[in-house]
Amino acid sequence: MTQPPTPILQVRDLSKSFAGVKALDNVQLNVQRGEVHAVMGENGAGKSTLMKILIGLHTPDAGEVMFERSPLPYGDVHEILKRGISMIHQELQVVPELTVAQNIFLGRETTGGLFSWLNDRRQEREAGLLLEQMGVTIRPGQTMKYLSVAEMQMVEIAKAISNQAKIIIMDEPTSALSDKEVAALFRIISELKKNGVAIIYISHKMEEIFEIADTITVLRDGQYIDTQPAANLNRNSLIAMMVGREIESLFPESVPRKGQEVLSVRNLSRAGKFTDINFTVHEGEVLGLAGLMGAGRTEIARAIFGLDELESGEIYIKGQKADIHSPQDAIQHGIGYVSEDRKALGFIPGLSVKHNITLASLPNHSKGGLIQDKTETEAAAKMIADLKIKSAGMHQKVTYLSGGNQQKVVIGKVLLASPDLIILDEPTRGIDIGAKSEIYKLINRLTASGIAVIMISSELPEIIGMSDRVVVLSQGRQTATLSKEEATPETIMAYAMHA
Amino acid sequence: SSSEQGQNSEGKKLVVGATMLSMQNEFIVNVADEMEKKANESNVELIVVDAERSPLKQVEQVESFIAQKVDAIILNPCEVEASSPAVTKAMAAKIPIINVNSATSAKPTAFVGSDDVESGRIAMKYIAEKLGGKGNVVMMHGLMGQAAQIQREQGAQEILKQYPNMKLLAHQTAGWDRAKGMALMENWIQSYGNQINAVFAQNDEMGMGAVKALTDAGLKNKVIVVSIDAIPDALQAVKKGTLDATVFQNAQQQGSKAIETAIRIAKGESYEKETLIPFQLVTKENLAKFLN
Amino acid sequence: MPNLCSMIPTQKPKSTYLNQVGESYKTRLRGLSTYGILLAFIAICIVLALITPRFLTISNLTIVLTQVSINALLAFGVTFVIITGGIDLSIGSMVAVTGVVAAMFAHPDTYPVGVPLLMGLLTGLLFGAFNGLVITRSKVHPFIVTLGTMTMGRGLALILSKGRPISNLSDEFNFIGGGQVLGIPMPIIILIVFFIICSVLLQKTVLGRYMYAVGGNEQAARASGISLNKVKMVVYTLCGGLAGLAGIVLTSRITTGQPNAGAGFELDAIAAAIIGGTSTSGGTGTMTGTLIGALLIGVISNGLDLLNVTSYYQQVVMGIIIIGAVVLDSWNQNRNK
Amino acid sequence: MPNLCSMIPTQKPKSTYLNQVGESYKTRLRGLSTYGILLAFIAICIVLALITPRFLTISNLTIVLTQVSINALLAFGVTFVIITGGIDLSIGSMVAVTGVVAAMFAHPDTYPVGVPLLMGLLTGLLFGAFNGLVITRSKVHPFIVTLGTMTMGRGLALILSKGRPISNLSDEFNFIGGGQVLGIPMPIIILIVFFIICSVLLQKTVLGRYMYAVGGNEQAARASGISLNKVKMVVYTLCGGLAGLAGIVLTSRITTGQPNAGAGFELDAIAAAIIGGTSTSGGTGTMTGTLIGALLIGVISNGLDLLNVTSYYQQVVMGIIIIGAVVLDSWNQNRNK
Ligand SMILES: Nc1ncnc2c1ncn2[C@@H]1O[C@H](COP(=O)(O)OP(=O)(O)OP(=O)(O)O)[C@@H](O)[C@H]1O
Ligand SMILES: Nc1ncnc2c1ncn2[C@@H]1O[C@H](COP(=O)(O)OP(=O)(O)OP(=O)(O)O)[C@@H](O)[C@H]1O
Ligand SMILES: [Mg+2]
Ligand SMILES: [Mg+2]
Repeated sequence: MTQPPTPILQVRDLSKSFAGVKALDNVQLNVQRGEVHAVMGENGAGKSTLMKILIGLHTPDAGEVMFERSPLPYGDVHEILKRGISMIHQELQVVPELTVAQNIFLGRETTGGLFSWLNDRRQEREAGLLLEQMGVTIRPGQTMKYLSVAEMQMVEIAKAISNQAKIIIMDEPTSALSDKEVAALFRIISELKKNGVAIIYISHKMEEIFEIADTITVLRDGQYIDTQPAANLNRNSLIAMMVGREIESLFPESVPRKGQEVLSVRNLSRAGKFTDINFTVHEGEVLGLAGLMGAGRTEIARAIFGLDELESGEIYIKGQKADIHSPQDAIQHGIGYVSEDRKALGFIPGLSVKHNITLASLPNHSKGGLIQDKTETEAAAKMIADLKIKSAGMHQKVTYLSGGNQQKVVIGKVLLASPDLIILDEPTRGIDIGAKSEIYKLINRLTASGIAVIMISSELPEIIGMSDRVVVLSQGRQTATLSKEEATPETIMAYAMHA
Repeated sequence: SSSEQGQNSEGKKLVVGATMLSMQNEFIVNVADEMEKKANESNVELIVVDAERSPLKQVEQVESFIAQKVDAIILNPCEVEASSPAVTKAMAAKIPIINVNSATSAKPTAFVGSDDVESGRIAMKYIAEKLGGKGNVVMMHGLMGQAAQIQREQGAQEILKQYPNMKLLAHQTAGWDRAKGMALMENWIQSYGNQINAVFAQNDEMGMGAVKALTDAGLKNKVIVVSIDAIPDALQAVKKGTLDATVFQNAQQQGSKAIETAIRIAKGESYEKETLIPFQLVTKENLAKFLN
Repeated sequence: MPNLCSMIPTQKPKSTYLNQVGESYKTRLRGLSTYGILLAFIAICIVLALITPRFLTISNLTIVLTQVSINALLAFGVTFVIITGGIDLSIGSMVAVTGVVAAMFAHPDTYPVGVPLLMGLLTGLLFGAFNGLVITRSKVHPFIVTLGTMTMGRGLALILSKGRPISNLSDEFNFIGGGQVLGIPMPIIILIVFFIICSVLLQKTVLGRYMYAVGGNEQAARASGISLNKVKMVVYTLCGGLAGLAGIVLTSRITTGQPNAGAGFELDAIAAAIIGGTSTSGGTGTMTGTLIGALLIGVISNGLDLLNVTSYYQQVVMGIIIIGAVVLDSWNQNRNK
Repeated sequence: MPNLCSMIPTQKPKSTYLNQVGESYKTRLRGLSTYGILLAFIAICIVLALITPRFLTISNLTIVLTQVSINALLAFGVTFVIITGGIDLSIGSMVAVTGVVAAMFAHPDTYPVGVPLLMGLLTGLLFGAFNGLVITRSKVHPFIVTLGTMTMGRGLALILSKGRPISNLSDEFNFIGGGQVLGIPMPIIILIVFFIICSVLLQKTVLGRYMYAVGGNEQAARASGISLNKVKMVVYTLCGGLAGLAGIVLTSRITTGQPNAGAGFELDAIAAAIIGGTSTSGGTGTMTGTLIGALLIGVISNGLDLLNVTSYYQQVVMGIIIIGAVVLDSWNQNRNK
């Protein structure tokens, strides 16, 4: 047997806690040059915490990290970046007011001249080349805040790559990407591998892991479980390691119960975003909205929910024409919206679980403007039980909840306003496999009780697994409306790319 | 004749610019009103601006008057030193400048007003006499570092030095403000209770605040309160006997004399280089003279 | 445009199983933020009581409370505003305008005492509503809007009063700030009543909840069907009303309507709110915290007078103690995090 | 599981292109934010020139510029601070302290003129560094820290000067604020020089870039290896240095070190920065915008004096015009969005 080469990165017995909570408990990790090393675990397993220690954003409480045989300069991001570790963060880390190029080179600006003036022009040229190599069309001089989330994510990837790093940490790089960008990223990864760069890869998307990972390390509740070559594992054995139990089928069986028409939209248009959109949703039905990134799905949802003004077209609710100019109007008309961006539009981080859940239906739990604490608590408690929201109690602030539970809080809030129609925009983004299957079960329970659901998702299996009908969009136009039988991955993709 | 009173040698209407210490101070407002009245009578255009207690602003306003080529400038200085550049600049531009109410270290063309140090002396002297040269006094300052605060304190200290048996128990700023004066007095009553024999407040506003606090605490009969400016409120209080004395500065005379002097200088007539308008102590005895 | 909030990383989502115990512990400690400043406040009181026996007397404490009342009323108002993520710099000027207006109607034998009260309050409410209107319509930052109305308000007070204090007010009117009921000065009674009203409004009503929501995450609040403009209109109007009340109490206490009253009050009120734990970025704060903040400032100022600290040094000491108290509080919170 | 990658289109969605055209157009218009306030400024100048012939004269414009210089210097400093997402309320007090310190060393025949200059600047830098130190170490909000040091600074100025203006300064020293070079007043020259220095610092250096990054997204800046504490220390120190310079110019201009100078200057300086497009939430702002903001305030104040508007009404008009200018600018921006 040949001795394996010394790992470029060795993590031994690393521990870290926050206010007495052990986020990491004696964790091990060995990363070799040129390998893709996946780190897996449920929401809150400690993956991001481990990575933040490696990049210097946190300092460990105990343990040892050796990078290229010398100890890591804990807590010194600048030095660590210089030594050759870079990271794509789970949360977008962009400066919205700066340009794409300025963001890419932030912290290691290109300077020149006697007084080392900034050289923005050269930065833009270099950034342009880099983005072109990655196969994305983003103008390097563009102000960051005008990019879509996916485009920002691509810029973050470009930033990490351009650092000439020896290790690149990718913490859920694809959660905001559609398949096209994912493919581009994977091309880049195999390119990097060839050059001996090690990748630490974190994702909740199983298919990705088995496609690119060489080695898999699993964490559970802050503890190190095991490290295995990817070839030794399959989907089910990996899930079992992560969750500590088996999850049988992801998409639960449901009996479609199509009832009365709930919503019907006619000729919806908004310049530059979408044109001539027509569809109908019925009680107890899941209507999927499929399309590539930027197809305009979120824009349609926002317009229906009154977050943006419509330019033309009509919305009918239960056959009646509805005038919707604000979310208030939409809620009154029985529409609920769970945004793809739950941090921005979903919850109030500083408010408790209870207060968030009742926020959209507060008038129903109050008399003469005074909140009836008992009614409110009962309503919240029922919703928490119904949705199986796990928290330290209903008074815990939502900030401290795991992503999946945050998502359930948002859904709970929307449900408590008793909508007839719920729009779920990317309901499982960034959510672990256990929570995902619970959300699918929840969708089925909603339809079973006669609620209509519109589901927007960039994950094809999800669209196909859950929808009764699928509307496909391409570049803001409706290219097809498919029945459950017609909705195969191939047809959806064909229509999504339809010019 | 009166119709040509306010014209310069070329027959154009005279323009006088005036920059006032603070148009939020009742006394200064009175002076400004008098000036306005007098200017109307004399058919002179008067531009009044408010320096808001800032010497910098005052210098800038005078610069602006110079740029506008007014015929004369009336300066109601914020500060002895800091307002001096205003005087120097006007003199350099050969525009007559008249100081009203208080002095600057730079010498203006003419001066109309009184010496603030004197008002402090008058007030403290009254206290000393009332107390028979013996007792405990507290003093309320205006905004620290301002000319009126410094000079009124100086006058008061001069008198205190002459009475070795009078003790300055405490002194503190209440920023010329009635509410602050009241709060300060309340706190002093807590600290010193019955030890206080007299209060000298550097203006009537603070004095009135002190009177209110003392009255509320039931101590007014035992404590003498004297302040400066003789605003209507203070005169009423003197009448009622709650305020023992205030010091009167003649706003009417200062205002009208300032305009008169300005016109005379602008027209090249002879004028008084210094018009001193004395302070007067106002007590119950001579109150009638000041109430109108 | 992508929503920028989404890029601002908030606290990491927590694992469900692991932290439940830890979380509730943390949550409890979080609640202690008010508690921390309360401790600082008590510490200062103890020190003062030890240094000077005059501090801890009923009469002195009554005076402190009376003196604090005006700043506290203003601070309550600005707490509402800051919780929604706004700011109001015009409260000092509102005190002047409302005081002058009230005084204009408060001369003896003219109107019944209700009239100056109503007029003062109404002026405050209108002024506040004007702030709210400009802020919600124009989308200009409240800092600049209320800085503008601060200047305007001061001018207005001077115009209305012609630059002179308005005195000779009726005894009934002067009772509001100077009278006593059962030996308790009226300002203290007003303070307590409005403390309760404001607390209830903030904690127990739909409106109060919406304030936290708007300040905590404006976009999410909007998506929950809350009208941002309505909530903002309400808080600025409320803040104006409380400033009107403070103006009336002040005018009545000094028995004069003063056009230059209240200058700089805005900073004291904002300081009280922030010391009491209201975050300038919105979404947090309580009336109890604000009350303690106002008391802290009031006690320090009273103590320095009692100790006869020279006025120059008073300012230095005041600055040090305020920063010190907040620094200690924040260290304490960080340690517990 | 179907292999999704095999289905991935090679053709890119067209909306990306579509977007770019729209976006770059938007970006360009965004740049006009400064332009909008410039238009408002020019409009006001034209109106003034039409109403009063005294406005558009070389001598008057020279005076306006001289008058604007102090506020502009302060506003430059606070622009750095606000861009990083902070605030500095202590600048008015710094003006007083530095002015007093400079005056203490500026008596004729004591030290060469360099000494008071250096001492004043140094005092400002130290004061600013102290602000920065407390803010970075304690994590207390800059609003409360600088509110504290504002009070402390005022006390310090009074202690140092014993509450009295310090006069009798040397002619060389008085030249800084009162002299002329080639007919141009020194304050204008200083203004121009420091406008250029500050602009270059902000736009052309790595440090300036870091300021934008820290204010735009603190976490992202940190994740890019930028030391937040260093950047914050620098901006508060810079702000202190510029306040020191303003203090020197002021002292020299009024030939006296005034312990109560500069009261309220902080609000004017912050107003200039915000009017000029610096967002209080950090991450945006330019020195050009701030300069226009300061000029706008200066021109209005000058114009109102020229038109002989009664001082009470001046305040009302000033408030209205400032809000008006910003409102117009923001409407203009919104319409173009
Ligand atoms: N608030 C916004 N301002 C400007 N452009 C936007 C905004 N939101 C989205 N866009 C752009 O509009 C287009 C449609 O975006 P939308 O979010 O509706 O797409 P989507 O189909 O939901 O895709 P995604 O999977 O990215 O959510 C995209 O190109 C996006 O960049
Ligand atoms: N700054 C922090 N303060 C307090 N607790 C934290 C902090 N950062 C992380 N935690 C806690 O540490 C634990 C691990 O979190 P971490 O973000 O590492 O999980 P993760 O595995 O990345 O989860 P996800 O898949 O949802 O991203 C969680 O319980 C989390 O709440
Ligand atoms: Mg994570
Ligand atoms: Mg979307």
